[in-house]
Amino acid sequence: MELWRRAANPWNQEVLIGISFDLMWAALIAGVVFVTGHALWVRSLATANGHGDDAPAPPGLPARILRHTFSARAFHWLMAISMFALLVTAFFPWAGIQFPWVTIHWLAGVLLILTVVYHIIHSTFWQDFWSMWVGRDDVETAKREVKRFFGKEQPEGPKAAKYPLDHKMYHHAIVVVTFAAVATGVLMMFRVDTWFWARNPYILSDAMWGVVYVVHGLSGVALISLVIAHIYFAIRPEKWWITMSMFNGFVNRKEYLEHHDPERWAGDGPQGQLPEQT
Amino acid sequence: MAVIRDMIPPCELFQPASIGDALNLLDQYGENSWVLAGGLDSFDWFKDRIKRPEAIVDLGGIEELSGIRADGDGLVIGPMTSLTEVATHPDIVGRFGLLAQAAEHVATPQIRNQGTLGGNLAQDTRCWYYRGGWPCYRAGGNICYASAPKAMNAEHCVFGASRCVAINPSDTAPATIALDAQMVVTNSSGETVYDAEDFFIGPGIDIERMTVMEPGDLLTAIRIPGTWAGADFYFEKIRDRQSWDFSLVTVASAMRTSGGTIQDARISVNGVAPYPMRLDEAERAVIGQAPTDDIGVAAGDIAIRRAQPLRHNAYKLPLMKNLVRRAVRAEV
Amino acid sequence: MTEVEIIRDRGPRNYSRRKFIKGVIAAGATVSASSYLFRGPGVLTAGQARGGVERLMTLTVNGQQRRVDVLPYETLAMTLRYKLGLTGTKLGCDRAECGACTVHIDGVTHYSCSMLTHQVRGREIRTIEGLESPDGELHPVQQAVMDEGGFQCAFCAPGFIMSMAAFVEDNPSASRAQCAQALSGNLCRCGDYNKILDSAERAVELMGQRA
Amino acid sequence: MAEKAIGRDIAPPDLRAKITGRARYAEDFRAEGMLFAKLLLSPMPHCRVRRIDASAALAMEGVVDILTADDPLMPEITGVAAEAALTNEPLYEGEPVLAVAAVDETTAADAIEAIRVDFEPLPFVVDPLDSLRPGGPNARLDGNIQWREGQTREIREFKWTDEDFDAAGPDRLPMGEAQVEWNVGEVDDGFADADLVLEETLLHQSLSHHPMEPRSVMAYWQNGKLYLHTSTQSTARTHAGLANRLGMDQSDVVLVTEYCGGGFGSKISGAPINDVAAIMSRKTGRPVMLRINRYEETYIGRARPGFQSFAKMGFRNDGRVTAIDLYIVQDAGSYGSSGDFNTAGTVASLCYQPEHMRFRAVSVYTNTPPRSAQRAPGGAQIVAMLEPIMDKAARELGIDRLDIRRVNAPGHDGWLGPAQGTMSSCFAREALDLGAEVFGWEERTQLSATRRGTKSIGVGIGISPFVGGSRGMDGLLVIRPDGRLYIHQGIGNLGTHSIADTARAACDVLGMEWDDCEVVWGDTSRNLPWSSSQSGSQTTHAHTRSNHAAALDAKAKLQEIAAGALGGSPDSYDCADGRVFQTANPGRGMTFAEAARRAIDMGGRYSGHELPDDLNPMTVASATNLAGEGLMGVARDNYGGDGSIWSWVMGFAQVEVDVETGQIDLTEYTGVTDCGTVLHPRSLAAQIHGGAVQGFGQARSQKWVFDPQWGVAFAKRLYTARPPGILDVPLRMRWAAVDEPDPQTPVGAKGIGEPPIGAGAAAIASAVADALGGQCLCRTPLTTDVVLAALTGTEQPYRPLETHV
Repeated sequence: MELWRRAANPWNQEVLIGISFDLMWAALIAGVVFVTGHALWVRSLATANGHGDDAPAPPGLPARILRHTFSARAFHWLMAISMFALLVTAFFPWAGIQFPWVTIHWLAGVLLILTVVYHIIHSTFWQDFWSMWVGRDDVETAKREVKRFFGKEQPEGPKAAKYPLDHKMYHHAIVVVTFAAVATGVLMMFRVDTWFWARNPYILSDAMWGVVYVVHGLSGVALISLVIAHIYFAIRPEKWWITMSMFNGFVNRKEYLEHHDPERWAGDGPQGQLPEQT
Repeated sequence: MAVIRDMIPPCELFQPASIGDALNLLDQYGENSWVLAGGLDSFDWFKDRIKRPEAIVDLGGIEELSGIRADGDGLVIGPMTSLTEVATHPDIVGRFGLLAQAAEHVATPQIRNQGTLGGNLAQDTRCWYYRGGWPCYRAGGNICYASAPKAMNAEHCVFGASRCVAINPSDTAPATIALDAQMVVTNSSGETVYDAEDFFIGPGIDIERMTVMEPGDLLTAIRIPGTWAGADFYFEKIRDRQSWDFSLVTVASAMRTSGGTIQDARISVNGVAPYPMRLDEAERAVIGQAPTDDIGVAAGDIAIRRAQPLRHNAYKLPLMKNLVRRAVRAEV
Repeated sequence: MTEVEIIRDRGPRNYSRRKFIKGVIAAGATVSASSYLFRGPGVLTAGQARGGVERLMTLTVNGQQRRVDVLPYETLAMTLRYKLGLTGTKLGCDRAECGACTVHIDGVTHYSCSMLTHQVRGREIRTIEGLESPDGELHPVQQAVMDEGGFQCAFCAPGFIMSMAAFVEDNPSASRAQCAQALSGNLCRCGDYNKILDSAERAVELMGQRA
Repeated sequence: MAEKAIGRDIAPPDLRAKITGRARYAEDFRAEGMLFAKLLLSPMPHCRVRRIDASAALAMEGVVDILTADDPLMPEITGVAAEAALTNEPLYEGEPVLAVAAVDETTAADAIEAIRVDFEPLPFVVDPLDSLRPGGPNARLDGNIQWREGQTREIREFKWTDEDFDAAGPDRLPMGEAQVEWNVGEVDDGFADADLVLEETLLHQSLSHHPMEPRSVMAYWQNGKLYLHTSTQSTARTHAGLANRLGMDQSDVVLVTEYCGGGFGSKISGAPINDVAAIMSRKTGRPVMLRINRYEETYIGRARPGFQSFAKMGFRNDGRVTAIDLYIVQDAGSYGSSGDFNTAGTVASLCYQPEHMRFRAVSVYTNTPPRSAQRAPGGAQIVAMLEPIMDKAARELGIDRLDIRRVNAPGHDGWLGPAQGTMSSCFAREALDLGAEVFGWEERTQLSATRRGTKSIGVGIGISPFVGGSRGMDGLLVIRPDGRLYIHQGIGNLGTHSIADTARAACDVLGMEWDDCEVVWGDTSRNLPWSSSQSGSQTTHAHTRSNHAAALDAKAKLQEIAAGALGGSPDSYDCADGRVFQTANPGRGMTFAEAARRAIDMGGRYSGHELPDDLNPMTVASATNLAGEGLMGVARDNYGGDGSIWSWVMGFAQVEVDVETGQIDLTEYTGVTDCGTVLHPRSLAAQIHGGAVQGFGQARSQKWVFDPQWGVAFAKRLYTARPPGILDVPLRMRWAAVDEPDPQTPVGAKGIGEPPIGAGAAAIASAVADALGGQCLCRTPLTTDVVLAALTGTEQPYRPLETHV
């Protein structure tokens, strides 16, 4: 399997021009293998795990706890749309399904950038910025999870705050990959005519462009795998309650207590605490 | 591409006698096969060693691919029919003179003697960056050199660019569009018929091809329906030299006039976009009108309305406009 | 200056002038039509694919049958010039852009640089060497060119004459303008078009006389 | 009495071979065991070879050897900006770096592909103005111009200042310090005197020669001698040059160049690439064919330098030019020291005889293919640029465009150049008048800018002088005992028929039938005399003289032999019809055959055993080889003369420009010449028309395009370079000659190769401007896009000084 595509530039120097088309298939296969593997693994452990839900409910806990505000959901879905548009416009032509994709791709890219910028600002100033970051507790949890995976009995760890560890890890991966895609994508915008500038392929040397294309390509195929994994988890029955919260914003009391530590996260209500009981 | 190699690299040559045999060979060799019609486009690629097929499939021995025969009130032309024959065949000259004129304007007598209608229709672009073997989009790379800020693009497109700004150089292509011709494309899984207009594609759809044909496909017939037989035709090709040169802009039109007004019209141009363009809006603007210079000017203005010239080719706008104008005015 | 390093797989050779002169005495100047242009069977490593063309073929050139070993990717101009010794057919561009290599295939003009020899199997090839009759009588077109003082550098002449011959044989009453159209696939860098057209007109006249 | 050969149409002696395919050009030769060489060319406009890995190529079966610039056998080429056949520092895309020899050409091509060369890119420039900017790139590591001072020549860095560029703005020529400047009078006084002053920014493209025959070469060695088959304009000069380059004795080199498939200045003294075949053959011990293809020919085949210019001209109300101020920035390409810019200044002064003139120029190296002389070097450019300005002046002054040329044209007392030199003769005004009559100037100018449908008619005129001769060459001929005259010509057979036409001077002196004369040329083993360099139209003048001188020598010897045998004084004998006889008693005499036999018996100077002492060594060697074979006539041209020799062509053109499409239809062309005595009407017509056709290409269609970002050429194929075809020229062209002999030369003939091209180019430029209602586009080529943009008021595709487009 080829990893890179190279070509002779007009001076007959060999330059990198991008990743190999094979990597797209590799990413697709990797995603599917992971999903299948995970599904089988989960099945084999069918009842091995599970948090107890016999902890008493705190007084005044409402029936539904707000997990994602409207703006957060709007962000998520806009981002999802742009991501799908980007992936479809990027990879369908590679797979042989031809259509005029360039304009849609860069417009979707612009949308993605806008949503990301919004998300950064929003999460910095209006949300608990650190809620998505891996903290000391998460490290502890991780250690236990790993040990448990290798068959060692472990005590129950602390329950998650708003986001469980796997969400945080996934988010970190997405952050890195999306930033790589966005940074290179912005540079690549100079290679298409937009309403604001005329294209100029010579702002970087062709060797530099090669790196840009490779990074963009790698982040693109990484997104294929990540998105597969994401969708897979979103549709798994035991995660359905989270998925639903991305539609309607709420988790119910049972799920809340089962998965979250009320001390660490009390919902995303207006005051950053549990809404008044009604 | 200054590392000159200039000898055709070793490869195999096949000369099948039937379409079936040809298709089998194309399937067998897949992307490593090359369909050879007249060869005038092909040999350049081979000698420059930019394209290096393993197997050349020469269609010259397939009789059913040559010749011109009547089909109802129209004609079926074999794609391997030479351009000379297309330009001189009495049925084409008499009833579909537009195609004859177009064929007559190709390159030189020797090229017309050997070049085929199918090859002329399916030929690749002449963008000199691409032909120089530069790794541009069309060559599988990720750059268009011809639209860079200082690029030499006087002969590139003013419409239809999508990253790539190359033009379709065929003289006969706009004539087939104006005549409502259909292209029969055959591969091992069967036959598909395309309207001429849909046969040619732009880089937005596939940046590496000029037509719908993919490896394994053969153009097996060009059907000219009777629709425009004996209509009024106009063909003009503008170029710097009166032989050899590819066109800067070409117009091909077919019209029917009665009672001093244009009843129906087809206007097509080439040399301005990555594909031969049918000018539907200009057609609508002239139908029902008298073929006057004013109407011609109006149609020309409509035709160039959405053009986006590059640094060196703004002249193609007045040129295209005037050619449309002349096509309309010729009806007087 | 950067030191240039040349990598070879063999040791550098030592040339003394004496040794060299010894070496070249054998290299004669005898003219030969043998082919060195294309690799022979010994060098061609790739085996012939099934169903591919047979290399050994018979060509009909200027009325003669010539047996010749032709590679699948060999152009007619190369076969004529380097295998059959017919060097009257010139290569000006090798890309169908100048017409110096024009020959007749079944009486029709073609650029021999831009067709494969295998494409003309079984067809009549005529080159500039085949215009003159065996007794030395010039073709009317050649005679016309003699009468009009011919070309300048004449590298393009064989191609022009072949185009002219094909045309006047079919059009014995052609006008000057029609001749120009017929010759528009041949390039003359000396720019001798006026005299070439004078010759063409003269050729039409001579054809008329012969008819 | 034999009819005089001079002035008659004849079939050139090589014609039958040319039209039957028997004429053998360099690539038509084969030798037993012949190898094929192929070149690897630089992919970059300027770079340095760091490393060559040829191991894979040399390991291939059938690959015999490699030749690089470092090969010890390669000749050392010294001198400022000298050009070797192979280089480790290519100065233009396409410059040959190495060659490989293999048993067949396909293997050689495969080997070239298998070679890995590591090139280090270096700064490059394709537009001279970019190189003149402060901090701008230089085409060479040591600078961008060739500085000359006395005998010294060196490469220097030469820059203008930011102020120079700022003052000019983007579309006018900045005029910083000049490399060359000369003045005649005081140009400001001239402008002060003027009633009309015109100023223009002008651009003339560079353009390739594109001879039909690429400079292929075949070489082999036999018994220590190098045999080389190549295409060259001048046999004698190439022979000397090749021996000199290779450090060999001229007698050890046999040059075979019977036919040259076009040169136009690009093959004057042989191509550097000849070294590759010669040395590769020497190295491998086998004959080597180096077939040059069209791409390679465009790269290594030379080109005319382009100009970016400023011209200011002052006129009095009667049209008289009071002053010319000319500034030329020449694109000198990568090698050579092309003097086009200097000649351009000289030609401008000659054409218009300005009362005051200032000439300034800089010649800047660029990383584009090497320049050399191309038919009327400098002359063709300057007339194509200035003639439309003369039209504009005539229009503004309300005088006829022919009259304004006539008012300014020189007579025999005309001057030229900074030294205000003189000419041997000048019939420029007579040629203008004759041209006006033949072309029908008065009637045709009535059609100026009138319309025929969508076509606007334009009528134009272009005057074009150029150097037409040199002096002091050698003539060598032998009357053999078969009674025939063998005229040996060291000149090349470049298609002008001069090998035959100049030989006719000898034929006529001896009163022979042309059919009894034989021309010997094209193979140095056949004993050829020294010749002119066959550039600048020297041949006709130089070699009618040298052959005349040799024939007079032979005639004197014939007279002496006859007088010695038959009595009387030599003066009382004359020659005609192959006999030398007593004038008073024509029956008393002897045949040339008999005289030849006697000459062999007498020996000494009669048979060539004693030679004049002012001959060139090449002539001496050839004459010595021929000694004893008959009666030898051998002499140097010592006729002398004052002033330089100039010929003229006045071009008259009519065009129809389609105002809707910009297409130019050239409907009429007439060329009228002053070239002294007409030697051969039909070949003169061929020169006038053929040169004009090249001029049409120069002014109208031919391209020379580079991508500025990569410095790589695009118009390197004929279909992209667009030299004119047979449909791009008038269906019938006319010509006429003043036919007044030059009084300073015995036959009266001057050369005529150069002037026709400028006449054609200037006439069409003038006619197109006329069709456009007097709009001067001030650039070449006037391609459809440029003309149409002017007609429709659309933005011009190129900026006024934008070059290589």
